[in-house]
Amino acid sequence: MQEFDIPFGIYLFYKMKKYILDLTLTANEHLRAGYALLKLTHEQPLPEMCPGQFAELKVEGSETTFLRRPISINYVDEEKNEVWFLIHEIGDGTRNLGAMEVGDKLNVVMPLGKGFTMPSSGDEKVLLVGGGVGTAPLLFLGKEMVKLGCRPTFLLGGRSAGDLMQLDMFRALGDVYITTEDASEGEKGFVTQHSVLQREHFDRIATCGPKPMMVAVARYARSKGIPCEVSLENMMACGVGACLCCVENTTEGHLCVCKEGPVFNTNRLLWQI
Amino acid sequence: MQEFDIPFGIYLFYKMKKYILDLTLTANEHLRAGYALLKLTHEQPLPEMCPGQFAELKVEGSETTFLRRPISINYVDEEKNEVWFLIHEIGDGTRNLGAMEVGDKLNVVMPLGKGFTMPSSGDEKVLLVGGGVGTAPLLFLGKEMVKLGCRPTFLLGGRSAGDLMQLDMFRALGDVYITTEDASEGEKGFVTQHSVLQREHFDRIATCGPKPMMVAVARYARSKGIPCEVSLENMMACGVGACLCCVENTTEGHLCVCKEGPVFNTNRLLWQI
Amino acid sequence: MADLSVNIGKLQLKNPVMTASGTFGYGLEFADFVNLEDIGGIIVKGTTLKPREGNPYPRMAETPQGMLNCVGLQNKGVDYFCGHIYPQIKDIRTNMIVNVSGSCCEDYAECAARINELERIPAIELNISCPNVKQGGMAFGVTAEGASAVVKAVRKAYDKTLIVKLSPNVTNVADIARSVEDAGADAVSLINTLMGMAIDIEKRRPVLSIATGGLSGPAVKPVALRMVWQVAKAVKIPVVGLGGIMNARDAIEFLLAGASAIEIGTANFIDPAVTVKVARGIDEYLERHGCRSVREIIGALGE
Amino acid sequence: MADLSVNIGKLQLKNPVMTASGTFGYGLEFADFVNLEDIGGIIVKGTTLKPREGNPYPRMAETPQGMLNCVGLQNKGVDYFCGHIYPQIKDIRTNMIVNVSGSCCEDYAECAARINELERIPAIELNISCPNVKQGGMAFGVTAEGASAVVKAVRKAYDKTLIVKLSPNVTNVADIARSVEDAGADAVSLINTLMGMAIDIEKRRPVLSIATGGLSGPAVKPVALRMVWQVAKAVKIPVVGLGGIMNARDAIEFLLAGASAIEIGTANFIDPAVTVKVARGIDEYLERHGCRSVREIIGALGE
Ligand SMILES: Cc1cc2nc3c(=O)[nH]c(=O)nc-3n(C[C@H](O)[C@H](O)[C@H](O)COP(=O)(O)OP(=O)(O)OC[C@H]3O[C@@H](n4cnc5c(N)ncnc54)[C@H](O)[C@@H]3O)c2cc1C
Ligand SMILES: Cc1cc2nc3c(=O)[nH]c(=O)nc-3n(C[C@H](O)[C@H](O)[C@H](O)COP(=O)(O)OP(=O)(O)OC[C@H]3O[C@@H](n4cnc5c(N)ncnc54)[C@H](O)[C@@H]3O)c2cc1C
Ligand SMILES: Cc1cc2nc3c(=O)[nH]c(=O)nc-3n(C[C@H](O)[C@H](O)[C@H](O)COP(=O)(O)O)c2cc1C
Ligand SMILES: Cc1cc2nc3c(=O)[nH]c(=O)nc-3n(C[C@H](O)[C@H](O)[C@H](O)COP(=O)(O)O)c2cc1C
Ligand code: FES
Ligand code: FES
Repeated sequence: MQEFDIPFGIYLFYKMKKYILDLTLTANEHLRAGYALLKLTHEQPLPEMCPGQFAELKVEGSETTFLRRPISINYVDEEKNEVWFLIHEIGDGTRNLGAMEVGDKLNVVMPLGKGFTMPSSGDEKVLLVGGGVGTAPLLFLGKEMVKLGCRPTFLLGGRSAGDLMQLDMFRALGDVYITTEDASEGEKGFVTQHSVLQREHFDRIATCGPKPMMVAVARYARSKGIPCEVSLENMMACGVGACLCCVENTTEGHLCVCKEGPVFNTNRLLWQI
Repeated sequence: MQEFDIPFGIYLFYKMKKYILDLTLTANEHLRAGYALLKLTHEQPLPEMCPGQFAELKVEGSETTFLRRPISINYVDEEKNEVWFLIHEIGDGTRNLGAMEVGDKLNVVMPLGKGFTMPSSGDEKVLLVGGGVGTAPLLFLGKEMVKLGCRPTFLLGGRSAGDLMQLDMFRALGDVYITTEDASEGEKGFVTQHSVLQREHFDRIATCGPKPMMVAVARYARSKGIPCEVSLENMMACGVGACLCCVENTTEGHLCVCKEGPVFNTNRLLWQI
Repeated sequence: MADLSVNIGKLQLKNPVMTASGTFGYGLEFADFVNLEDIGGIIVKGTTLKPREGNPYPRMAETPQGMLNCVGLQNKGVDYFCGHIYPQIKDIRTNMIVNVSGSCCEDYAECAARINELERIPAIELNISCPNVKQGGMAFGVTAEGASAVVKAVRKAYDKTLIVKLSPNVTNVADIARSVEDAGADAVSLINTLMGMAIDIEKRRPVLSIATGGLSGPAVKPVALRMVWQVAKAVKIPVVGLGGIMNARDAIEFLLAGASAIEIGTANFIDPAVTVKVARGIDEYLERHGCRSVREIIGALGE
Repeated sequence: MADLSVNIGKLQLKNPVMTASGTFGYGLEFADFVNLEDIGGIIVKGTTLKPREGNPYPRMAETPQGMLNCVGLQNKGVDYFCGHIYPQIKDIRTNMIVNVSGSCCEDYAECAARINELERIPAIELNISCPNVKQGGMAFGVTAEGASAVVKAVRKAYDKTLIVKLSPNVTNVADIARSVEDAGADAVSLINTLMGMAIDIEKRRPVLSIATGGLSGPAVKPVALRMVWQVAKAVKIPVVGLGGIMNARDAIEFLLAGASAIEIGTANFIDPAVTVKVARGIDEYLERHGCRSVREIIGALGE
């Protein structure tokens, strides 16, 4: 009964069950000004989640925040039964989330959406390109790839060295290349200008970050004929494909980012690549 | 220019200036379940306030509380530059106020309204009758009366002993008589049944509490020909006499409780006394 | 447990809680969160005769205690519904109701006729009030004549329970309710969204792709409640109340105002399990007030 | 500092921020909180030819991000205003504007005629949209004919700036705006309150004494903004925008939508000093966007 015959081209991602959970904050680390890393746990084992999926967070105590806020799954620590969210505080909702204190409860709906395609073998060379808070889902993605026997390559960009977060964790998973606009770390420029793109060959690219960055990455991937997936942002209301608010223009028409995405193969998008 | 020619019979109470202040919480004492005593201070000397006046408190962090909440001035501690509010937590607004923590800011507009008439000499025998959270303004009133050389008599009622708050402070100001419905403290019954009313004569009565109590007190006062003032509650929006939402039926027509009151001589009210 | 069942025309609901069209998908999207069979009725997405792509992105803006949407009736059309969706939802043991939209009387009638053939769809809700489509949609809903014409056309083609959903963007909603009652509606539901707008002051342009959208959520509740109260006094057919219902208290306000059932829309986005909580909360209220049946409180408003 | 001055008919405002009638008393109530002369215009309480006691208590209910009121135009009448209030407010160096209400064209006209004689009152705002009085009030505001009739009658009796305040409780607000423009209004202001209701489910009766009341505050802002945008496109006379403005951002949305000035109502209850903060915030926005004058952003909405 709960199975969907792909209406609107929407399909269930691994038919994963979604939950409404009251999580408890175990740590709130301010990685840099305006960024909070929330670590949360639950008395029950957390549900299975896939890299690229997201959660809808209920913001408490903000008079101006009415809807839930979609936030990517940054990391899952199975041992500690923790899920992490990396929050960029850009408005009232994210600021309230960033102000949470250890022991506070957070109501989340998760896991939502369709994540990244996982490599079919440990031999695949995968490039994960992130910018700004868009690096968040790539950490979890990298971790799961390592589990499959891959050693992912990360290419992370920022305006300056201070913008880059969780570098130690990325470095533990694979090779990390960096670009900064002010040359304060790694190569100077944008991610698509990094020399590793000339030097090495990749079988698959996954990217998340500001749209101009993702477009540039997609353009590179297309020029090389490499399959490329991007994680899109969008204004969401329901997060479960019910309201049709969060559409992206695709080759199949309007598709919901929350359900058919947030991860899309760039071939399906009508971007000017 | 700022003087009012008694439009709607409204006049300024001692022409006192009103302020918008960001106060800082110095203590939150939970006197009993569901009641919080907030003590607040300010870097500047607090403005002059009169007993019976109230403040409009801005509730932060409550999604369901839109308007300010009117709360009586419970006490003023000049030495510590503190103003106290005694909060009965009956809804979202008061619950959020009751949950404030030391150091938190509270935005208040005060002092508002017209307070109690003060005795004209120290010889006047004044009876202050309170019930429930209605005892709140009587503490400040008693204190100011003592300053004028009076020794007020307090008659405080509750369902049971645990309902009575700040008794030590009341006792330091004057004689305290108590009724409880379950006879757990003082005489059994309602305040108007207390024997002191038969034994002693009073020149003036001030009362605040549930309306049935205030009506009974007013009836007693009328039967004895004693001037009686009551402090009324009402749903308020502006708190400054601008919106005309908070009217009471009086011999002069609809009067705003926030500006012409909250304290009224019962002679002016159209109550069925 | 009190008796929560109510009737809307020939439709029997196990409880007065339904879901509002466009906010609950086809129900299936919420199957992980609630037992769908515990809901009195599920009103599925707006369906039109022909497929529609809806409006361009952005389609949503958050507002104080509410949201604007201009989805614009995106759907794959009634044929796709009958062929692909219906088989998936027909065995859900609650009332599966289809919200029907159109841009002319013929389209409405033909779409309704197609759904009339579906055995397990006991009712349709006629959306004559969508503010987000250029042609038709709301145009029918804002005049008594327009509303009457479309209801008459559909009534001829549809013989099960016909609920007509009214627009709040009118001077006199009671007049329109009376006209659809006269035209043969079995019930009315209201309100659809209030037409609103939001502007991005940095970009200096409307937030929504088509400038305006429909406002829903708690912000509209006072207006919705007033209209339900006015309409319940004006018509004899049952009234279904909605607009900003977030909890049992809100739902009971609508029942007291005269609604025989209620719908929950935007609240599903805030709490995907809200529907069953509201049904439970109504039950608790009835118990507390010593009512045996929810029908005792419908329209039971004192002065 | 940018040039914040705007004109509404012959009226010159030092900045586009005014206060909404019924929410700012006669201005004096707020003199402790703001320098009244820093406000572009102060629109005082609704005034009628004869004194009115208004509606019984309760007159107010809080709603999600808004409030309902049914004050019902309590005021001591125009004679009292002229004799007792006017002398106290006439020397406040800003535009003191009187909001005029009535229950028939003659009353409106006579009331306006009396105020026409007051030298220091440069404008009136004609309230044809109050939802809280039985006779007249909103009745005039909901049809183009009614609105036109009362504006024509007042226009004959009043020769200074005539602002007509429109009701949002209508199907087509642009039609009504056009009809009052044709009837001689110098400007329109909108919106007045949306008619709403609240119910006390424990007492099972309406919260407000007359059951319904007018909704104001942030909840109505999306609807107000949409209507201001529609009206600004429909008429040539200046539009004054209001409804739920809480801060400079909200105010700028209305200016971009086409309002030449704005009014602040309910927000004064939340922050009695909000008016001057909004004026300052508009100035900051203009500076940040390199605008020399606020007039550059009026109606400057891209697609
Ligand atoms: C699938 C998905 C995953 C996301 N993952 C993360 C994450 O891991 N970490 C993180 O910090 N953020 C993430 N975001 C973005 C995050 O949801 C928004 O930043 C957040 O909703 C803003 O809420 P706010 O109340 O703080 O800001 P608001 O006050 O609502 O808005 C501030 C500004 O941001 C814009 N904005 C608001 N919401 C969005 C949105 N959903 N998409 C694009 N712009 C928006 C507004 O237009 C406004 O200009 C994700 C978004 C999506 C859709
Ligand atoms: C002049 C004045 C002085 C006051 N002094 C005090 C005080 O010192 N301490 C104290 O605890 N309370 C005092 N109150 C009452 C206090 O303002 C209300 O209890 C408070 O506004 C309730 O807010 P809430 O959000 O907690 O409850 P809500 O959720 O708003 O309401 C809960 C219930 O209380 C009722 N209610 C809400 N506000 C009022 C009101 N103003 N009057 C009567 N009933 C109301 C509602 O109808 C509802 O049934 C005073 C009221 C006035 C007018
Ligand atoms: C995203 C969204 C989509 C909607 N789509 C439809 C629709 O297709 N047909 C319809 O009749 N109403 C539609 N509505 C209106 C709702 O069914 C409901 O009338 C309105 O949202 C008010 O109820 P609420 O405040 O509980 O959400 C939609 C509302 C939203 C928020
Ligand atoms: C308590 C109250 C009293 C009001 N009285 C009047 C009035 O006398 N005349 C009038 O034209 N509008 C009156 N209004 C409507 C406001 O002027 C304004 O149009 C409305 O509140 C919307 O603006 P806001 O959301 O900024 O408050 C009143 C509003 C409130 C809240
Ligand atoms: S947010 Fe509702 S469909 Fe995507
Ligand atoms: S609350 Fe506004 S006049 Fe009293």
